[in-house]
Amino acid sequence: MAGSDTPLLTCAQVSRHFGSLAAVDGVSLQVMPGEVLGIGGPNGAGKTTFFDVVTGITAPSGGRIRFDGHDITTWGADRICHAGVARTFQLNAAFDHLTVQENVQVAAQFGRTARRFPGLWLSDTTKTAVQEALEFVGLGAKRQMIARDLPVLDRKLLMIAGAMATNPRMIFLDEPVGGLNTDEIDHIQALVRKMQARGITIVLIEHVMRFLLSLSSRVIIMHHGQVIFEGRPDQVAEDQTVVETYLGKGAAGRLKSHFSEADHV
Amino acid sequence: MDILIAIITTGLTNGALYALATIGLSLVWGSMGMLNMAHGALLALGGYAVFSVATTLGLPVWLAVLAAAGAGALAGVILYICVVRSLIRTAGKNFETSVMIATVGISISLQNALLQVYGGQPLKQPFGVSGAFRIGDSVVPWLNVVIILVSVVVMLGLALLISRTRMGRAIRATAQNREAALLMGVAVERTYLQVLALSGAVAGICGVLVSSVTQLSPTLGADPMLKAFIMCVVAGLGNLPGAVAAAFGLAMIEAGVQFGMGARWGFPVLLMLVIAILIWRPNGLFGRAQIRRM
Amino acid sequence: MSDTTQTLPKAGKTLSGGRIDLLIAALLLAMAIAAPFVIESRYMMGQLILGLFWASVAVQWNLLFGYAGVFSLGQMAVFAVGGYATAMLAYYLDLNIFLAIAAGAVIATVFSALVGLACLRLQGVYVALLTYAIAQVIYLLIVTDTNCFEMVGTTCRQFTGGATGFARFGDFGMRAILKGDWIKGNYAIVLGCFVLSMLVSWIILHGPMGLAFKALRDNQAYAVARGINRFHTQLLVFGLSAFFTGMTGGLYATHFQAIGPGIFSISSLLFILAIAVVGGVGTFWGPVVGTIVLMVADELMREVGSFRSIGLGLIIAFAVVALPRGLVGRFSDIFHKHKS
Amino acid sequence: ADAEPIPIGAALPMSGTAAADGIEFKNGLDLAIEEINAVGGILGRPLELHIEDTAEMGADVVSQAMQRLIDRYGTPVIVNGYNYGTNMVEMDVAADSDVIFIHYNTLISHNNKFKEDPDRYYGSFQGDPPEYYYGPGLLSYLNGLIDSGQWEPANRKIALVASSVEYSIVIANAVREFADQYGWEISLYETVQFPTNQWGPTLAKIRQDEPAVIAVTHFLPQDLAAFMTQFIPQPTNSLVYMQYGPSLPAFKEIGGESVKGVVYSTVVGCLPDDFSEGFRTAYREKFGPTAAYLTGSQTYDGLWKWALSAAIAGGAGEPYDGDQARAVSASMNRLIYRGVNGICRFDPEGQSAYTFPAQTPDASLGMPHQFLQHQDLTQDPVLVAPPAYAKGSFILPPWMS
Amino acid sequence: MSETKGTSLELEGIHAGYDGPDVLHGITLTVPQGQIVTVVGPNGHGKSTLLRTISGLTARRAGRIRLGGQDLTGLRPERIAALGLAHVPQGDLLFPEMTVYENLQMGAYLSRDPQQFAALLEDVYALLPRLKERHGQIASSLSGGERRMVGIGRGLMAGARVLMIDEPSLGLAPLVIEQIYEVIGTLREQGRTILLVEENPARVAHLSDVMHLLDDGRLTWSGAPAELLEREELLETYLGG
Ligand SMILES: Nc1ncnc2c1ncn2[C@@H]1O[C@H](COP(=O)(O)OP(=O)(O)OP(=O)(O)O)[C@@H](O)[C@H]1O
Ligand SMILES: Nc1ncnc2c1ncn2[C@@H]1O[C@H](COP(=O)(O)OP(=O)(O)OP(=O)(O)O)[C@@H](O)[C@H]1O
Ligand SMILES: [Mg+2]
Ligand SMILES: [Mg+2]
Repeated sequence: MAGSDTPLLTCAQVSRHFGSLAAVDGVSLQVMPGEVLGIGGPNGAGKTTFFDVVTGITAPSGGRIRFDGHDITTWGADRICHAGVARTFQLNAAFDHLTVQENVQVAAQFGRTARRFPGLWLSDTTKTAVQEALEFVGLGAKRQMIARDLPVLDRKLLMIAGAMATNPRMIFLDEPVGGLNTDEIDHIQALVRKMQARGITIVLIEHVMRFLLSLSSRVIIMHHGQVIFEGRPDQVAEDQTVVETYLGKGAAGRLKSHFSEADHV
Repeated sequence: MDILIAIITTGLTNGALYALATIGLSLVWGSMGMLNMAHGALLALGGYAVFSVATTLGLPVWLAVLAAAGAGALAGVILYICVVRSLIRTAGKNFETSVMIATVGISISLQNALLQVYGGQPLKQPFGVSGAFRIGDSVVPWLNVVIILVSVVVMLGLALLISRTRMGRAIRATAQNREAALLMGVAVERTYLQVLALSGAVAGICGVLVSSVTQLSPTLGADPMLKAFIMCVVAGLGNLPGAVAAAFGLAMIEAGVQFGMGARWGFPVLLMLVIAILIWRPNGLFGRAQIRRM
Repeated sequence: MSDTTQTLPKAGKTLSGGRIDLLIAALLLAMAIAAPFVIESRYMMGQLILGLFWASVAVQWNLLFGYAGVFSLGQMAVFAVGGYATAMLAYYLDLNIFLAIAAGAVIATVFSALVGLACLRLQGVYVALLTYAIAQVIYLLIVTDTNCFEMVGTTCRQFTGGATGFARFGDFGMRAILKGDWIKGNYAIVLGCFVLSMLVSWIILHGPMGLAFKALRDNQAYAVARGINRFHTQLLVFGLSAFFTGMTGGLYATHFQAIGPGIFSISSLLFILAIAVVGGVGTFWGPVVGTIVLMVADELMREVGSFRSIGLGLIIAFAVVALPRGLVGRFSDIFHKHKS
Repeated sequence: ADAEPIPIGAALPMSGTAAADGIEFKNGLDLAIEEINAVGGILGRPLELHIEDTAEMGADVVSQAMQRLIDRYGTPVIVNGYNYGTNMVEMDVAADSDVIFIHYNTLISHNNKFKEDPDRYYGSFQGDPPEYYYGPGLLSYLNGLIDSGQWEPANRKIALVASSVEYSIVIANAVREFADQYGWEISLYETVQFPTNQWGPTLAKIRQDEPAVIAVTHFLPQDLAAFMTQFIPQPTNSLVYMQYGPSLPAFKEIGGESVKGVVYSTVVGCLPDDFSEGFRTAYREKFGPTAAYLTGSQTYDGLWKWALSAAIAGGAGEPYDGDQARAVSASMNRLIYRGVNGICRFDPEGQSAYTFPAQTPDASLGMPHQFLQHQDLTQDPVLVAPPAYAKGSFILPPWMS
Repeated sequence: MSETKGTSLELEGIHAGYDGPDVLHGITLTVPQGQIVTVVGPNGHGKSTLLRTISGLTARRAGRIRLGGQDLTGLRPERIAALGLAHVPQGDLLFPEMTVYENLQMGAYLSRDPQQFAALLEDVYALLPRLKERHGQIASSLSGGERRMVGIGRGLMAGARVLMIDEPSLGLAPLVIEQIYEVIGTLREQGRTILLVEENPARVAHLSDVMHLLDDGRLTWSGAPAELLEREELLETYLGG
């Protein structure tokens, strides 16, 4: 997609082993600025682990990762966050006992730049960033609620708000619509588009194919820790291995008809 | 040689006592997330139960030991009914600290109740084995052998119970996820009750063994309880075999250090070892890092 | 209310929370200032001072555990380090007592930060054991220290004070100024320091630092992923809570003109924990309320003679069972039910 | 009889590790008060006891306990047993409130503190000699045994075993300090945990060392009994000397046969003579056959001596009445009192009781440092020194050659 | 309501909630034996709470629940499970420190029949081969989808007469979803009674006998799946088309 031709993120032969299991097994890929990259693949294919490695949650067992000209392979998660990479989590992580607002304040205060000393009060930048992020996802009215009590959708939105509050250049979304209904999926989809419009580079994992394929400019399918497919969204359902290992006949059929309809329109 | 035997005898005896105290504590901790601070007081209770039954009622000593186990179990049941049951329901995420402090309270009361009833002067524990046998020049008292044997038997029994039986599985499941255990049909409350009763019984027996060496005083459980806490954690929480191994291993080292460097250094060196172990292995010697995926 | 951690849902909390805290603080402070004018008994004044000491230590422990989720059992060791450092500086170097207290606080801070480093990779009860083991090692090395460092009259004394500890290294000088009312002078000093520590704690807990502590407690990996540096924050938590704990230790040593290894004892540690739990872990006023309740209970129990300990134990157990979230937690529950 | 009672205070460890002794100290006071009241009290006013529990006995707890006795009950006198870990802050409480304070902490720090400001601490008395005199006391006793031909040591080595509390360590240090002077060598100095019951490693070291004397200054009777039961199966040719614990009934009860031959000493304790017979009988009758009158006798004597002094001074006075307190203090210093523990005469230098014979050669002017030996287990231990009080003589313990 | 034979699960006027006000406001619903009933509805409106109330995890404040004619009132969750009701909860509630195999073993905790256990295990492994591959792995380290599989597999291991599954498709790959629903269909053939919760009615329409729409703690619509899919305005308002 648009932007420049130097990739924002480059992964070279990245792997992550757990004992004898290679959860991520020599993944190489590049993400261009402004791109939306979709990742799919069977359960346990290593998608989340790949995210974990890139964002510094776990250390890679091998390979190199470069972001924006820096080698971030050995950086910790906090440093990577400060560098401009944010993410959301599959299992809806939150600071359960803090309010919605405090959840976002943490991200805004600590996620933008490295601070040796947290400071005695919230900076003005933080306050505006919190305000903006909450408005961005539409949680403004629930700012005083305790995160633990939020329903699924709001927890997902809260994570997105937190990610946005760190002022990221690149964002990783892990199953942002799992467990949501059609309407809610559309809501998230609109948010992703808004992020894209702000020039944020996006990588997302999703099993809900309609969502994944309609947003992504490029799709990767992983299996057993490796990339088994890379291409345009409309090619996914055509790939024999992908259908066999991941989509199944039914879903593949529905997708094909979806894309052919789209072609006709 | 002589010295080696002295060290081994002390190490094994202390190890057996530590281990027995440890499994009682670890059982409850591992399965309920409850640090039972009254465990030491239950030890004392067991010791005094034997005294009362054997001396006052004049029953034979082996029966008195059963009485100690019974008294411990009963105390466990009462502890469950009066304190733990309601805290599990109401304390939520505060459970661990709340129950710890509540049992501190119980422990203070129980210890001082023993003081009021039996007085503060140390009493002779009627359970005892006299005599000794010789290995070369050195002498090993039979009492130490009995202590080691009894605690090994009790530990083996408990280990089998936990690892091999349905009850054991229920205990482990309850420990890891209460709601899930309920859904699987585990009678969680009964499991808790069983665990506390079991641990109380073990504490009772342990108290008898401990007091056969230290004699009876209301505070006799304090030291074993402290050691048990250390062993329990350093082994990795809830890991029973690990705790037993740690108990024996550390007791041996302690005895060795006491001889080699002087008695003054025994416990401090043991603690420094514990510190080093924890820094090196943050989840204890045999513990597994808890994985928290997000 | 102030206990942002585990209670209350909804409603403009931060605003009214601050105001309620202010109200409570003003009320307590007024009472505390009035006390020496009303109370004649030296014993009662002594108990008030003791209460301030315990409350202060419990407040700082609560900062560690209730807010940052660090289950430290080294609190009394930090307290003791502060007290010992004060005593030793005044004793060996003849340092002015107030300077010694300040230096003691700093030394306690450094000590605690080192402990925090040792605990960096540990969680929950493993932290508890590590901190406890460190405390216990220090205690044991002090009490079993028998090497003569210098001779005092006919007896030898150890560098660490050994099993005896230190005494008569200086006092606040109030006996010289106020004569019979010296204890009121001591009270004023201790109260002043306590108010200062509460104020600083409040500011910390309600600012970004408190936020970072609570975030790390709730979900460590997530907090790091949102940019919080575990290392710095851990040092901060341990250091900050230690500064005032150490300072209290120094004040304690000076007030009683003695500090000995007994202060490491597990029973005083457990008393501190009981204070925090009964008052309400993770609530700002919990430790203060807990101190008042337990000290009053203890006072009443003195009337039952030899059953005192039994009674106190039962009171603690009962309080915890009846109010599993502590007194303050319970109050704020009720308060919020009424509001909603 | 309807005169207003005089409140008597006592801050004692009634719970916790030292509760056993705390209870005996209280018994001693109870008995003394009963007797004093039976003869009409002090100038017609009966005595009434008030106790404060000091549990684990820190400086803070003890000084607050004493302050409470003073403020709440107006006690002109506080008679304590021992509280350890207080650094003698009690003396400041007494001084600040002008009350008489008698205690049995058995600490040289009492004397040192008193010397700092005798005028301020005029009301503080240590009812027994400081632990410091255990050192010269023991060493001169040992040399006496050798000189009189009752014992021929194989060498001149002493193994010292202390436990990690102030009291035990100060005694051990005192022995260490004077050893040279008396011609002894400390070949082993072990500090064990408090409490301790597995003596294996320590005994192994002792066996390697084979000293002529094993001096254990740890004092819990059950631990000392354990020491003996673990020592006896494989003894060394050493005299075993212990501290305090062997005087308690529990020592013999628990240790059985193996304690036979153990020598111990105490600078304060009820003498086994005819004079104290009445006290001993009364004590056992009132508090049961296992009650440790040796402990209770201390506060018992202390209170009696104070009562007599107060009566001489014209009344007990009350807190914050410095003049009367000084009068009582003066008569306490004046009065040489023969109690069930022997002579109590205060040393003006430190206001502790004089010890005999280390401090004064005159048996009528100092409290005897008693050496006792468990000989026939069916009988009470035998007082073997000082000669002026002795009831029998030292016999070689069964394990020695 | 009378004790109709063949009716497996009956709810009558159920009110339930957590600390605060009621979440469920009088739910009445029947799951006849051998049928699949699906509850759909927007997020956070009480679907999970409904299942939790039936299995006894959440306290019921009013109303009655019957299972095969037997009153469940006042029974604790473990008793309800023993009566033959299995619940696959939202968020899985696995035993995190147990292996996959041990989790499945716990699923069959109530049955003491080793043969039945072996047979069920084989079935589950056949349906979810991933679990067989990972049988020795600690549950807490599993991927999101693998957890869901363990949750469902564990529910199946009970061999219960009545099965409740909360969002079976959450986080699963499309292929696996297809297979899961196939199995659910098979279970119905075997006469089991099934209560499902789903976000997307379209996914389960072909399976369900009856569908209920749960909105703000009330059942606002009930009927055949085909009808619901035709009711544009309902889908629009509650489920976002
Ligand atoms: N800490 C760990 N220890 C052992 N195995 C692990 C660990 N973390 C992940 N795995 C395994 O690595 C594999 C990849 O997991 P990952 O979470 O990346 O899968 P995923 O592609 O995100 O799957 P899903 O779509 O189900 O979320 C899985 O089989 C998982 O069980
Ligand atoms: N443990 C709890 N404590 C307090 N409130 C809760 C709890 N669980 C759920 N709630 C509240 O109850 C309401 C219903 O939640 P429930 O989980 O039943 O909804 P749901 O329909 O299953 O939604 P979802 O699609 O998010 O699973 C929500 O408002 C939620 O905030
Ligand atoms: Mg995943
Ligand atoms: Mg739900």
